Amino acid sequence: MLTAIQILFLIFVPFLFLGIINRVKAVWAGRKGSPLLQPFYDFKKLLRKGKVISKTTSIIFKIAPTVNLSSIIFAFLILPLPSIGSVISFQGDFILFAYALGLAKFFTVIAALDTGSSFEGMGASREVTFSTIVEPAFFIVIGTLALLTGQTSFATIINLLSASAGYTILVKILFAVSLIIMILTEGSRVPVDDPNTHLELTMIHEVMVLDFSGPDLAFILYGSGLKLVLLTSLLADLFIPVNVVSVYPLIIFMGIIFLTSALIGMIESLIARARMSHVPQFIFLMTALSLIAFAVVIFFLRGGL
Amino acid sequence: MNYFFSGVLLFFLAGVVTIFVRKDEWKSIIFLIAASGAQILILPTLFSSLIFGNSFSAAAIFSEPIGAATLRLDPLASVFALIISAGALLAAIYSLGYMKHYYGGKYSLSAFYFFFGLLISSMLLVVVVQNSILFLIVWELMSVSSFFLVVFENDKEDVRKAGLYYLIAMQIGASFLIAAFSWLGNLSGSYDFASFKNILSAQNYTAIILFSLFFIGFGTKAGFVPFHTWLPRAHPAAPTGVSAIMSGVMIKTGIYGILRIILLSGVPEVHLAYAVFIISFVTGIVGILNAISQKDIKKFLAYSSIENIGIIGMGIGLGMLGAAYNIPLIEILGYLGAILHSVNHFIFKSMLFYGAGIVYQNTNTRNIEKLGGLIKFMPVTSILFLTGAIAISGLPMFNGFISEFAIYLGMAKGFASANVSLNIFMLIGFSGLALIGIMAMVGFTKLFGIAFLGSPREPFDKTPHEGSTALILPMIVLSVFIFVVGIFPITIIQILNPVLRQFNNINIEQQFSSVFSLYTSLTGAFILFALIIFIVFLIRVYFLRNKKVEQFKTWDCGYQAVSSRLQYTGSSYSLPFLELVAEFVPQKTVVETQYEIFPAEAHLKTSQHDFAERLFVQPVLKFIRRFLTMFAWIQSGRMQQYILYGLIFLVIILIWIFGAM
Amino acid sequence: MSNVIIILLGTTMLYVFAASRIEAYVKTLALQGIFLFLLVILDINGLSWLNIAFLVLETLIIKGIIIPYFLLNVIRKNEIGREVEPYLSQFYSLLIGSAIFIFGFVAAFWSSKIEAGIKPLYFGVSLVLIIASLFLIVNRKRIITHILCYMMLENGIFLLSLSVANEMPMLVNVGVLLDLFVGVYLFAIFFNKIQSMFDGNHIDILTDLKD
Amino acid sequence: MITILLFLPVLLGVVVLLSSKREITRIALLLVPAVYLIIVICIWSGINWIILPGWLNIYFSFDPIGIYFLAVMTVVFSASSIYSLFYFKEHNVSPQKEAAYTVTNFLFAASMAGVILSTHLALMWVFVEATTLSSALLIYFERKKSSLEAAWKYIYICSIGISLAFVGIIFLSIGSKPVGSLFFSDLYKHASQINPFWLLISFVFVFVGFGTKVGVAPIHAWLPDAHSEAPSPISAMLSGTLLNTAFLGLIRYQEIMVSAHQEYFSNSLFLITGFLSLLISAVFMLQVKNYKRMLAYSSIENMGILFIGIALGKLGIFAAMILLVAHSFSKTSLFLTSGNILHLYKTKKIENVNGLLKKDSLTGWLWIISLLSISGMPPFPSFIAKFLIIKAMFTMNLGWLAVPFFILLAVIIYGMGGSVFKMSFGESNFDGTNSKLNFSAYAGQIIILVLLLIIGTNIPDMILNIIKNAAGFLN
Repeated sequence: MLTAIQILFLIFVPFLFLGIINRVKAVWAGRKGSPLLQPFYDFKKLLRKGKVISKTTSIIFKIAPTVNLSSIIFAFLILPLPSIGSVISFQGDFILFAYALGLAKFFTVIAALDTGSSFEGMGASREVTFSTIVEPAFFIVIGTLALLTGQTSFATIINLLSASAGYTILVKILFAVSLIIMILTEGSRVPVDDPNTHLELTMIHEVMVLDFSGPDLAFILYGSGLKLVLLTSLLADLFIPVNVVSVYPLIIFMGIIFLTSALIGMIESLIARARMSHVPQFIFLMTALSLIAFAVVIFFLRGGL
Repeated sequence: MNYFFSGVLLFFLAGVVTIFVRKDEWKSIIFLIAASGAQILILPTLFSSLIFGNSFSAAAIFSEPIGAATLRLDPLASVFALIISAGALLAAIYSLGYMKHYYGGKYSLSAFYFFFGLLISSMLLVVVVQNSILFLIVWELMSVSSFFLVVFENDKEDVRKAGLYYLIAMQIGASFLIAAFSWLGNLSGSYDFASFKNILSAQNYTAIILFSLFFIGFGTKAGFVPFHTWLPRAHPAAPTGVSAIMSGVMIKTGIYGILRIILLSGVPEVHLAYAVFIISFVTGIVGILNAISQKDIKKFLAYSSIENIGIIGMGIGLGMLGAAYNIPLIEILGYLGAILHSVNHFIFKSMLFYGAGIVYQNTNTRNIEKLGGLIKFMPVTSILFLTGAIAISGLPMFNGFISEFAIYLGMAKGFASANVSLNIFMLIGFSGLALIGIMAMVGFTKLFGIAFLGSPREPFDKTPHEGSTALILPMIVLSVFIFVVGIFPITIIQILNPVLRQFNNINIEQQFSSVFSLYTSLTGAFILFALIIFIVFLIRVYFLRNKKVEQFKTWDCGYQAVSSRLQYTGSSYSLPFLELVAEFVPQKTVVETQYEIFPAEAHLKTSQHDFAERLFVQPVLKFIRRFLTMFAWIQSGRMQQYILYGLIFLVIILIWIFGAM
Repeated sequence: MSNVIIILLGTTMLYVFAASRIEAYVKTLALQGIFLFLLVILDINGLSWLNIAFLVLETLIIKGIIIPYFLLNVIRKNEIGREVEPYLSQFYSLLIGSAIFIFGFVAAFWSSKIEAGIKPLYFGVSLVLIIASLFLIVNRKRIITHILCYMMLENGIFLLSLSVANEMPMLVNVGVLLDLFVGVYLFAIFFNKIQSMFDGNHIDILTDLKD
Repeated sequence: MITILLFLPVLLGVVVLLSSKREITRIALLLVPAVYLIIVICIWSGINWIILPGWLNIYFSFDPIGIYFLAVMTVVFSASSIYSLFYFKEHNVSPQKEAAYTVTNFLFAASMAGVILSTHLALMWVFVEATTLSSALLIYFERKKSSLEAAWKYIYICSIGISLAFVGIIFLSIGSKPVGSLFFSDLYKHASQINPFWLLISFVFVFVGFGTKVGVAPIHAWLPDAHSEAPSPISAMLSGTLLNTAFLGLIRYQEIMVSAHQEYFSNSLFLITGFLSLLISAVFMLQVKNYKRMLAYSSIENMGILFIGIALGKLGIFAAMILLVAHSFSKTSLFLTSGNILHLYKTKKIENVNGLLKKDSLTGWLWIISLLSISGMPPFPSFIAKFLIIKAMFTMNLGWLAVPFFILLAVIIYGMGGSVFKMSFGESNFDGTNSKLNFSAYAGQIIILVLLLIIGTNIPDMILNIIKNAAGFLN
C-alpha cells in the first residue's frame, strides 16, 4: 500500500516540485502566481503536440530525450527510498548511480551539439564545465559516507547512517548543504542558472533544449523535474530511516521534498543569478564542504590524524 | 607452444615475403592471410592457458652471453598476447582498406609490412621471453620496428622529427631496463626471471631502487607522466592502422612489464604502492587535460591513451596497496581493474583510431575545427565512433564502465580499512577518478559533437562517404566486444580468473566469487536499464504516432543570417573548462589583425602546451644541450692547440702520480 | 769532457729560445748534431764497432750536415720569412726556457741520488731538450719551426737513449730509426708539398678542417 | 706463416710497382687479403707450420689476443680491398696511382700485422710508427689541399705522440734493469721486479703516445680530419683496424701493469679517458656537418667505450672484445657506404644529401642498418657488449657510472640518428645521373653485416672461444 503511494508520489511530485517553486517565487514577488499543477498542464499539452525538428539534426537528437529520461528513472531504482527500499542494490551501486546520470548528461550534451546552434553549443559547454566540479565533489560525499559507515552500497550506507548519531549530525548537515548546491547546479536553478530568463546568452540548461518540441520537450522537462526530485530524495535519505516500512518516514520524506522545493523557491527569489565567472566558486563550495566533512569523519572515526 | 611460435614466425615471414611481392595490393592481402593464419595457430594455445590456467613453457639454448632462455606462456602473458594477435589481425584487415591510397605511391609498402610483421612478432615474444638479455633484444626490436612504422611517411619533416624523438625516448626507457636487468643479473648470477624472485621480494633498498628502475623503464613505453612526451608525437605520425596498434597494443607491453615485475617481487613495499598510485593519478589528469585542449583528432586520442594508462596504473597501484596491506579483495579488484582496462582500452581505442582514420582519409584533415556534420555522410562510422566515445568515457552498459567500476569499488573498499593514510589516498583516487571520468566526457563530447555533429564548418573539398568494408569491419567487430564485455562482464572476468590467481593464490577464491556475483548483479541491472530505455522509447513512439513532424532550420533566436561558421568550435566548447584549469594548460594566443576604420580579415591562433613536458622534460634537455655546447671550441683546427691538449693531459697525470707517490 | 759537451748541448736550447731567426734554428740543429757525434765517440763503449759506425754516420752526417744543409736550401729556395713568429715574446720564452733548464738539472741531481743506473747529466739535459722543444712547438706559429723543433725533440730522445745505451744498445738504434723515418719523411715529403700547395707556410693556413 | 704475413705484401708490392699494370695490381690487391684470410683460418683451426724458423719466431708469435685482432683486421682488410676496386673504377685512377695505392696499402696492412704479432715492446713501437707513415700517404692519396692538411696534422701529432711513447719505453727500460729485456713475456714474468715509479711514469708516456693513435679524448684531435679526408676504403681501414692495433699495444702494456699490480692507476686512467671521449663525441655529434666526420666521432665514442670496458675487469674486457669486432665491422660498413653516398651525391655535407633510399635503396638500407648496428640496437653484437659493460659497472660497484654513460649515449644516437635519417629519408634532391653502382660497392658491407648478425644473435662456438681467449689474456 505505502509502496504504491510512494511510487505514485514519485511519479507526480516532479510537477508539484516545480509548481511549488514557482508559487513560492510568486508569493515573494507579491504575485498570485500560476496554479501549483501548471507544469503538469504544460506537460499534457506538450504530449499532445506534434513536433518541429531542425534539418541539421541527426538520430542523436531523436534518441537523446529518451535516454536522458530513462537513465534518470534507472537512477531512481538504485536510490533507496522509504517504503520501497532500493530496487537494485549491490556493492558499489552508487557508482552506477552517478554514471547513469553521466550517461543522461552525455546525451543531452551531444544532442545540443547536434543542432549546430551556437547557443546550444554554448549551453552544452557550460553544462559540462560545471559538472566537472560537481562530479568529484559528489564522489567525495559518497566516499565520506562509505568511510563513515564502512559500507559500499547505498542501502547499507543509508541504513547505518540513520542509525548513527553524535558527530554524524554535523556531517549530515554539511552534506545537506553541499547536496543543495548540487541540486541547484544539476537542476540548473538560480544562482547557477535561471530557467526562465528571456536571454539565451545567460542560460545553461534551458538553452541546450531550445530545439526540442512536443513529446521530446515534455520528456526533457519531466526528466529535469525528476532529477531534482532524485537528488532531493538523496538529501532526504540522509535524515530518515528507509529500512523501516511505516507511514512516518514516508511523510517525513515527502515533507523534506516539499520543504526543499520551497527553499529553492526562496533562494531563487532572494538571490540574484550569479555571474558566469563566479558560478564555479559557488559550486566549488560544495567540494570544500564535503572535504571538511571528510576531515571531520577522519578525525572522529580514526581518532585523530 | 610450438603452435604459438609458428604463429609468431608466420607474422615475421609474411613481412619478409611482402618484400619480394611486386604488386602492392597483393602485399596487403598476403599479410592479411598470414595474420588470420597466425590467429588459428596462436589463439587455441592462449585460450587453453586462459581458461584452464595452464602455462606452457619452452627452452631455447643460445650461446654464451644469453645462455639458456626460458619462454613461458602463463595466463598473464596470454592476456596480452591475446590483445596483440587480435589487434594485429584487425589492423591487417584495416590496412587492407587504409593503405589503398598509398598503392603505387612514393612510400614503400614492403617496408611497412616488413616492420609491421617484425613489430607484431617481437611484441608476441616480449610477453613470453623470460630471459633478461633475450627480453631486452626483442624489446628493442619492438621499438626499432615501430620506429620505422612511425616514419612511414618519411618525406615529412615533422614525421621524421617525431620518429627520432620516439626512438630516443625508447632508448632512454630501455637504458633503465638495461641497468635494472644487468644489476639483477649480478645479484642473482643468472639471467632467468625466475631467479630474480628472492632479490626483488626482499624489502630492502636494492629491491626498491630496482623496482623504480623497472617502473621508469616500462613506464616510458607505457607513457606514464613525465615519460609520456613521445606518445602524442609518435602516434599521430604513424599510418592509422599502426597508430591503433601502438596506442591500443604496444604501450600495453609496458603495463605487462610492470605487472610481470610485480609478480616477481611478491608483496610490494607500501611506499612504492603509493608512489605508483599517485604517479598514475597524475598521469590520468595530465593526459586528459591535454587531450581536451587538442584540435588534432589523433593527438587527442594519443593523449587520451595517456589518460587510460593512468587509470590502468591506478588499478595496479590499488592492487599493490591491497597486497601491501594484505586486503585480498582490494588486491583482486585492483589488478582485475588494471588488466580488464588494458583489454578494454585496446578495444575502444583501436576502434576510435580506426574511425579517425576513416575521417582523415575522407577529409584530408585531422583538425576537428574544420570538420562537422560527418554523421550525415558516414552514419555507420559515426555511430561506431560514438559507441567507442561512450565506452571510453566509462558510461554504463559499455565496457569502459566495467573496468573502472572494479577500480572504484576497490577504492571504496579501502575506506573500510582502519589505516588513515590509505583512507586519504583512497579518497584522492576516488574523487580523482571521478574527475578523470567527467573530463573524459568533456573531451569526447567535444570530439564527437564537433567532428561528427552539427554542419560542416568548412566545405569539404570532396564529399566524404562511408568507409569501405575493410575499414568498417574491424570497428563492427570491436563494437560487438564492447557490448559483450559491457553487458555480460562475467564472460571476460571468468577468463581473467587464472591471471588473478597468479597474483594472489591463497585466498582468491571466495573474494573472486564475491566479485563474480557482483558483476552478475551488474548484468541484471543493465538488462533492467535496457528494458527501461525500451519502455520509455515505446511511450515516445506512442505519443508520436500520427503526429506531424516538421523539418525546419535550427532555432536561431531571431538572428536570420546564420551560417555554419557561427557554430561552436571545439576550442570555444572547451574554453570555459580550460579557463578553470588555465594554470595546467598554458595557452598561447596570437592575434593578427589590423586596426583600421574598416578592419579587413583578422586571425586568431591558439595553441596549448603540455605543462608536464615544460615542467619535467624540457629543462633537462635544455641543460644537457647547453652543457655540451660549452665544449664546442675544442675542435678549433689549430694544431698547436691540439698538441697542447695532449701536453696538459700528460702534465696533469704526472702531477697526479707524484701526488700519489 | 763529455759533461762539458752535454752542458753545451743544453745551452744551445737556451740560444734557440732567444733566437728570432730561422737560420739560427738550423745552425743550432747542426751544432747539436755535432755535439751528439762527439758524445757518441767519447762516451759510448760496449757497443760493437759496426753499431758505433752507424751512430757516427747518423749523428755527424745526417744530423750534423745533410739535414741542416737541405733545410737551409729549402728556406733560401722558397724565400720563407726569416722571423719565427712566437705567440709569447722571446723574453717570456727565455724565462720559461731557463725554468726548464733548472728543472732539468734538478732532475739530473735527483736521478743521481736514486740508484736508477742512468747517467744523471744525460738524463737531465735530455729532459731539457725534450720539454723545451715541446714548448717551442706549441709556442711557434710556423710549420718550418715545427719541423726544426721536432728535430730537436728527437735529439733529446736520442740523448735519453744514449743515457741507457750501455744497458739497452738496441734502443739507441731504434731511436735513430725514428730520426731517419720521421725526420726525413716529415719535411722532405710533406713540407715541400705544403710549400708547393699553400703559399706561405703559416700553420694558421692549415685550419680549414674543424667543427 | 708469419713470414708470409709480413713479407708477401712487400714482395707483391715490389711486383706491382715494377709492372704497374691494372690487372696485376688488382689481382694482387685481392690476393693479399685472401692469403691473410687463409692464414688466419689455418691458425684458428690450430694449423701453424713454420717456414724458415729462427730469429723471426723470437720476435713474432701468435698469441690468442693477437689472433683475434688479426682476424678482425683481415676481414676489414678484405672488405676494403673489394671496395677499392669500386673506388678505382669510379674515380678512374691511373694505373700508376693504383699501383702506389696498392703498395702503400700493403705496407700499411703488413705493418699492422707486425704490430699485432710482435712480441717485443720496441719492435711493436717501430711497427706502430710504420703504420703512421704508410697510412699518412694513403690519407693524402686524393692530392687535395684538405687531404694534405689532414695528413700533415695526422702525421705530425702522431709522431709527437709516438716519440713520447718512445720516451716512455726508455723509462721502462730504466725501471726494468733487473728484467733486462723488453720482451713482453719477460716483462710479464718479472713484472714484480720492475721499479713501480718508473713503470707508472713510462705507462703515462706510453698511454699518451699510443692513446694518440687510438684517438681517445683529449688526444683525439687528428682523428676526424684524417678519417674524413682519406679515401673511403682507407677510412674504413683506419677506423676498423688502425685504432684497434694501437689499442692492442695499450692492452699489452696494461697487462704489464696488471701483473705488476699497478692496475688501479691504469684502470682509472682508462676510465677517465673513456668518458672524456664519450663526452667529446657527444658534443660534436650535435653540431657536425660532414657525415664522414660524424663517423669519425662515432669511432672516438666506441674507442672510449672500449677503454671503459678495459677498466672494468674480467667481464668488461670480454664486453670490450665483443664491442671491438662490432665496432670495427659496422664502422667499416658505414665508411664504405659513405663512399657510395659520396659517389652518388658528390658532397660530404649532410644537409645536401636527401632521399638516399629513393636514389639507391640498397645503399640507403645499408646506411641505416649499419647505423642501427653501431648505435647498439639488437640483434647486433654491440647491444650485448653495452649490456655487459653496464653489468660490469655494477660488478665493480660503479653502477652510478651508468648514468653519464647512458645520457651521453642517448645524445650520440640522437645526433647520429638525426643526420642519418635526414640523409636516408625524404625526397631525393640530387637530380644527377642515377648511375647504378656495381656489385663491389655493396659486397663488402653485406658480408660484414651478415657476420655481425651471426655474432649478435647466436655466436658460433669457435668465434666465442677466440673472443674468450682474447679476453682471458688480461687475467
